[in-house]
Amino acid sequence: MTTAPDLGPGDYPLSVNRQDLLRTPTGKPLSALTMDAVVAGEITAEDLRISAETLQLQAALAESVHRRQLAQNFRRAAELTAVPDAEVLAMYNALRPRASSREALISIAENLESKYHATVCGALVREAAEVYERRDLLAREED
Amino acid sequence: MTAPAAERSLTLEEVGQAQRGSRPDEVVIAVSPAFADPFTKTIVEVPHAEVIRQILAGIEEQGVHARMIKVWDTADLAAVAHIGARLSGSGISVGLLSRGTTMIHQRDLPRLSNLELFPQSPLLDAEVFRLIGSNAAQYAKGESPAPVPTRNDQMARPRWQAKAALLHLKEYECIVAGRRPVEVEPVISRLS
Amino acid sequence: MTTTEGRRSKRTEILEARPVNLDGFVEEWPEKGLVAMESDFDPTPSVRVEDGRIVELDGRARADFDFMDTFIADHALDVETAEEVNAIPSIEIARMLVDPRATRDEVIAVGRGLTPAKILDVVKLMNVVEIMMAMQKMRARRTPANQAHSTSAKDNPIQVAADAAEGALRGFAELETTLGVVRYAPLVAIALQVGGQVGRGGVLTQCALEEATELELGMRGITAYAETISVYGTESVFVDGDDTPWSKTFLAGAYASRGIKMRFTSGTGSEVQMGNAEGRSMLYLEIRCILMAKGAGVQGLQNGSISCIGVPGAVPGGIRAVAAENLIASWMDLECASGNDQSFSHSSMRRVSRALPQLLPGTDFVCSGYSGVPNADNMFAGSNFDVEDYDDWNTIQRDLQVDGGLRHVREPEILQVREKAARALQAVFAELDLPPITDAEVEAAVYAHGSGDYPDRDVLEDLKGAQAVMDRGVTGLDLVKALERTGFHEVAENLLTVLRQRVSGDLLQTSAILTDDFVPLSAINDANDYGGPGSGYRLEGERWEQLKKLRHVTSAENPETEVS
Amino acid sequence: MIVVGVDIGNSTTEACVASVVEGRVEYAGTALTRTTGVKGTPDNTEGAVSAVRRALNGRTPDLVLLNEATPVISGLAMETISETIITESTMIGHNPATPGGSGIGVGTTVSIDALASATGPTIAVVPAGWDFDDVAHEITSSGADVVAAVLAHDDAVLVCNRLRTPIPVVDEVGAVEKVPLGMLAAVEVAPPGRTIRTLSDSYGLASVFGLDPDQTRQVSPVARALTGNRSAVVVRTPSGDVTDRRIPVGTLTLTGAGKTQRVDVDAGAEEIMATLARVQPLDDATGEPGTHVGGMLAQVRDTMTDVTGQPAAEIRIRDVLAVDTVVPNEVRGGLAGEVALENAVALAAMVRTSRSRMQVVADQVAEALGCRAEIGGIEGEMAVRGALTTPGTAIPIAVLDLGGGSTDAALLTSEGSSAVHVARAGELVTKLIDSELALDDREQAEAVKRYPLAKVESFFHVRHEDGTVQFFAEPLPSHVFARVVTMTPEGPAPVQTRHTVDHVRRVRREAKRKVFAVNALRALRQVAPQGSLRLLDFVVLLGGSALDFEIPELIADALAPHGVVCGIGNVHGTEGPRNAVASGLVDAWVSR
Repeated sequence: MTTAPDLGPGDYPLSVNRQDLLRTPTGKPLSALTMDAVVAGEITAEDLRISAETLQLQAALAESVHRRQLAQNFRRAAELTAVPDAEVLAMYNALRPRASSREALISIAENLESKYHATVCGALVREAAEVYERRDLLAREED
Repeated sequence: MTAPAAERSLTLEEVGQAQRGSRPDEVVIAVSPAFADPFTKTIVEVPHAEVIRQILAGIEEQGVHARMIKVWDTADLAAVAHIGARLSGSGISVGLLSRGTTMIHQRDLPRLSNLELFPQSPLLDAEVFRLIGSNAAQYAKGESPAPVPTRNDQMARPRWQAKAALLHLKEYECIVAGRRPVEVEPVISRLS
Repeated sequence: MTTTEGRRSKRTEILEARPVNLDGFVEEWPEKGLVAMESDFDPTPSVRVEDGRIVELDGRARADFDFMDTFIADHALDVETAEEVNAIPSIEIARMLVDPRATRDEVIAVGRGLTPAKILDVVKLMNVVEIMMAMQKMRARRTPANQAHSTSAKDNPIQVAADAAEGALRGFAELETTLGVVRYAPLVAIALQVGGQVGRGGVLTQCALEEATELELGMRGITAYAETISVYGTESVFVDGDDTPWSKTFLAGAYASRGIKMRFTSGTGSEVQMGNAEGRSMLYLEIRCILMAKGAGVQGLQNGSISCIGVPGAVPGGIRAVAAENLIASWMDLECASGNDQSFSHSSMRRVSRALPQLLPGTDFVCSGYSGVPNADNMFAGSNFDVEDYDDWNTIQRDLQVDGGLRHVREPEILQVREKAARALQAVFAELDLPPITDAEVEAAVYAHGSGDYPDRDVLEDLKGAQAVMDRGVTGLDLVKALERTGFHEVAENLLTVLRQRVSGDLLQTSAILTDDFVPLSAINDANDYGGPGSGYRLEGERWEQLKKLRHVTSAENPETEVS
Repeated sequence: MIVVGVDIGNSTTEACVASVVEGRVEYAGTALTRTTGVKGTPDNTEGAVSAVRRALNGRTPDLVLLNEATPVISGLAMETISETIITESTMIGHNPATPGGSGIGVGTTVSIDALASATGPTIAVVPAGWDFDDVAHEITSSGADVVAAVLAHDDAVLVCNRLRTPIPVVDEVGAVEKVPLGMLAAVEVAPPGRTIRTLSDSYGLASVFGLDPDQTRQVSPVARALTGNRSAVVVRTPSGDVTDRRIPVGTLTLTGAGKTQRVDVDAGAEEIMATLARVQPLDDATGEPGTHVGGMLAQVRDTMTDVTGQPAAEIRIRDVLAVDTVVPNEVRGGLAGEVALENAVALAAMVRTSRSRMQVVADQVAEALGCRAEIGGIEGEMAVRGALTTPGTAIPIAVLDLGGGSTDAALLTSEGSSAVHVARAGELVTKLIDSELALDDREQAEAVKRYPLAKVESFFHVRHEDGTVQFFAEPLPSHVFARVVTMTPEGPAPVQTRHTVDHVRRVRREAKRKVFAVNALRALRQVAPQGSLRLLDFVVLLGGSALDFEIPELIADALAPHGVVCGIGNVHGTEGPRNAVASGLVDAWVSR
């Protein structure tokens, strides 16, 4: 998913300089989000979310100003846009210390990778499983 | 006409390894490793002798029996109180840290939960300790005491936060890893 | 002559009675980590890279890494430059930080590869004035800003709305609330959002709660950002907080995936306060937090000891260490919301001196919570400054010609936005079928100081209403519609514009805020370009004219009158 | 076509959507919202529109039918009408939880620091600030013949346990410094689970203090006041006494049926309601100016003036409901915060006007929704019509609409219909529960009213008020441990009371019975043929309170002796007791 055009600091803010690139998850342009449209009931909460594509654009922007980790965070976020709220929270809770077995974490990673094509997130969870094992932070038998 | 407050000392005489009690009418008072020795008073200088005397009095006034243990291998209040609760015949305990922070716990609760917590040690005086003992005893009897009113003071942070941290560190120094809880007999002697 | 035992001089008695002597002070105990930043027990800097991997960090081999070491080595540090930059003498790096001729970008490039102990080694060479010099250059956003707490001891939504409006009008760029009774959150978060947008369109709001609810309110667009995501400097304390660097990193992604701005929170003293400092100094551990936040890819950090300020505040040099931790967050290219947000001292002189290292050079948010309500109503347990300090703050800004993010506003304007905020909230509540707000409550909101000045709410009905907000899935969009339908068109537009920002993600970039014209202002389009005298952010022009105004200034033209 | 029936009630507005094709009605959705403003005023538009919108769920309406709602406002007041006063500190009867020792001690009151010079049997009086160890030491070492003690602190058991011979000790006497010293006094403590026998008996007192018959008569109120206590102190002072006096709280003037009657509010509920029955139907009621009752009635009138624009002089109070209750109040002159159960009268009053402004509401609703809106009919008649759709009902039928603001009764016979409103109910029950249990917390009182009780016996089980036990897999939250709780849908919520489940339950049921059952009978009598309940066959309960877990049963119990079939309405066989008026409006329109 690295189809983002070459963006530089001059493109920021996208909401001012590059509205042409911005779409809601429902495919609407930013200019469609007007008060008239809201009053007419044409806008739903889904229209006010960020899309995976936009997060990739912001990742490219962050990268252009040498914020490598921030860009990586936006890439993980782009992947998570597809994951439902409750599932995101459940994954977060599973990552808490001594909350999950190694197998449980691996299966979360697999689910992220296969169901949501979330490879960056999947890698983070796999890495956690490895560190948790080494630092005795996997779920204990008696817990 | 009020009698002056008497000075008293507290020694905890070890009786033996702490056992699970069988009397349903007992409350266990569980104290942290540095309680009474080497520390002798709370963060606001309430003598430990007075703390224990008042908690015992609160329990006795309710017609309930008290037993005291010292926990050696942790100085975490929730852990101290929970160990006490699991050894208590009624399942009710009062857990105490040397600086005065106190908690009423119950056996079936998760360790990190509690019945009543008094986190602001600088605001606990003899009167509050009496009420804590009284409430613990009432829980043991299956009654529904009104929770002891908790106090709050925003300016406790600048005044006491660092001293509390220091006392906490000192208390940690007194931990004896692996040592089981010991039943102790509180001996309170009048000095004046 | 001999002195009489027990007798004290009158001067001693006067000094004893000074408020500063109500504060607590302790000796250092470096073995246990009760020391600000100068400790023989902190590790010596070192780094070794093999096969593109860090295999030694600050004297510890990879096999002995705890999870903080692992996370920092694998996520925060630039492996390519690590060995090279760590070899630069600390004094050189310290000089770069202070020297205006070394650009921010250059210093940041060096900083990307430094280990925690090396960073500590550098800042230990700097006194508090040098730290301020460096902060002036390293702050991410060129324009400094400020944040307010807007809470109510009774969780009264009308109070929160009115004080949020006043706060926004006075200049706060962000408003934060929290609750006494957590179930009240939906109503108070709505009040904060509506009031904030009345005071100044574009102000950003947040409601500090446990993660799930906080995230949910954010997802629905009732709040705009989040901040109370705590991280700690030792593995054991991190685990006691029921999190790990990986869980927090995942959470950071979750917030960004919903278009919600977010920053972490950490601060000196938290580890020693919890008894698990592992023998390291407070600042060393805080540096590990800062690098952890950077590695997680979160855009910013709230630090400056925060709720543990009583600990560094009690040891020698503690407030210097606090200034240093803010500097390091900025140096690591993070947005820094720099503390000054918790009750700190009984002494007004100490309260001010504690804030100078952030106020004078300017930070992204000088206070990460200036109490926009009387401290008695502050549900974050009180701030270093509150509403009663507004005029003092404005005067200090004017005296020193520094921008602390606030301005003096004349009373009629304040009364007007307070009334409008209360009226708008009244309309929204009626429209959303929430417990009614009476005209008497609106009237009280206009002239009130604290929660005691408002009629009591029917708490039972309010909590039912709050539950209904959650059950019915009320969103920020519903607030826009309700405001529009009830004739608060301008406020509705303001809120819609803030919500629309979420689609663009512009507020996710480092140090982003919204200007009065709703233009995102971040470290990208408002990058700090300080390069010595005459450069960078200067308090001048229209803004300086604003800050010259105080409540009472004698007119030069007609000295028998005052201008304000 | 899409027709929406809307019932604007005192607290809720219900909408019911129907699609009508060739006279066939198909119900397609309902919605409920809070009524905006006072029922029957233009402010209702907002709530009506939002209820209709929600019920429509996207459909476009052709016609909205509104009920002919008349403004109803209720007021509530409670007056304490008795007062217990202790003079000259003659007695202490506050029943501390843990007195010490048992038996009776008679002697002279002496301050603890003067024991050394005391002679004869002595009662030690211990002020605040004395430590229990010191008290015990002082009593033992003074050499005085201490036969009993009275303490300021909660130390009775502690002191007793430290004496060689236990003596009766009464503690927690807050104002112990007011105990007269040098007087003959008696302290009595009963063993646990018992009550005192001597000081609560007039002849017991006479024996202890050697009283003659005249004096015995004089102290009998003291004995009465101490009855049921586990401990007590009586001090013999020259003219000390306990009195129980009536507090004059004003009179109520009731006008109706061409008569005017005055009744003193402190005469009690029974007297007030009997007077009311003599002037039925009530034209107006006024309270004596300057009294609480007068103030309450005036306020109700003023509010009505504000919402209708009708001059205050034209507003009429059309119903009054009085209920006897008891309020635990601190005794004047008490030394230890003694509490006596004082009598009180709770009063609800209802105002209605003839001047409905529903046409304005209808016009505004029409404009907001872009469709026709008209007033469909009188709500009582519509309610009966809706109730008749309950399976198993037939004419003649009576309905009781147990609403938030009033209880309405209506009757439909083959000859026609009649309807009556009586004063509000639900809120009064909450108030009675709140004051009788001394909760001082409306939220808790409301919960007690709405949900069954239980006692949390451990973290894993509760005992419900009916004695059954329920277990939980997850531990219950710690703040409900060992408490009496209400079983709310969100889980157990604590009731801050030291009373038992049984006591709280009794108070709750009694409050509901006094208000709902009494009111139901009263309202039905007014619509029943010849005022006789026996001539009613079917009674259908409607409205929010018909959903209560025990009110229908309490009303059915009250009606059972009259041979009436009483049950909860089930409008259209599906809606339960809700939506009778709204769907009745649609039915009436179709059949027209």
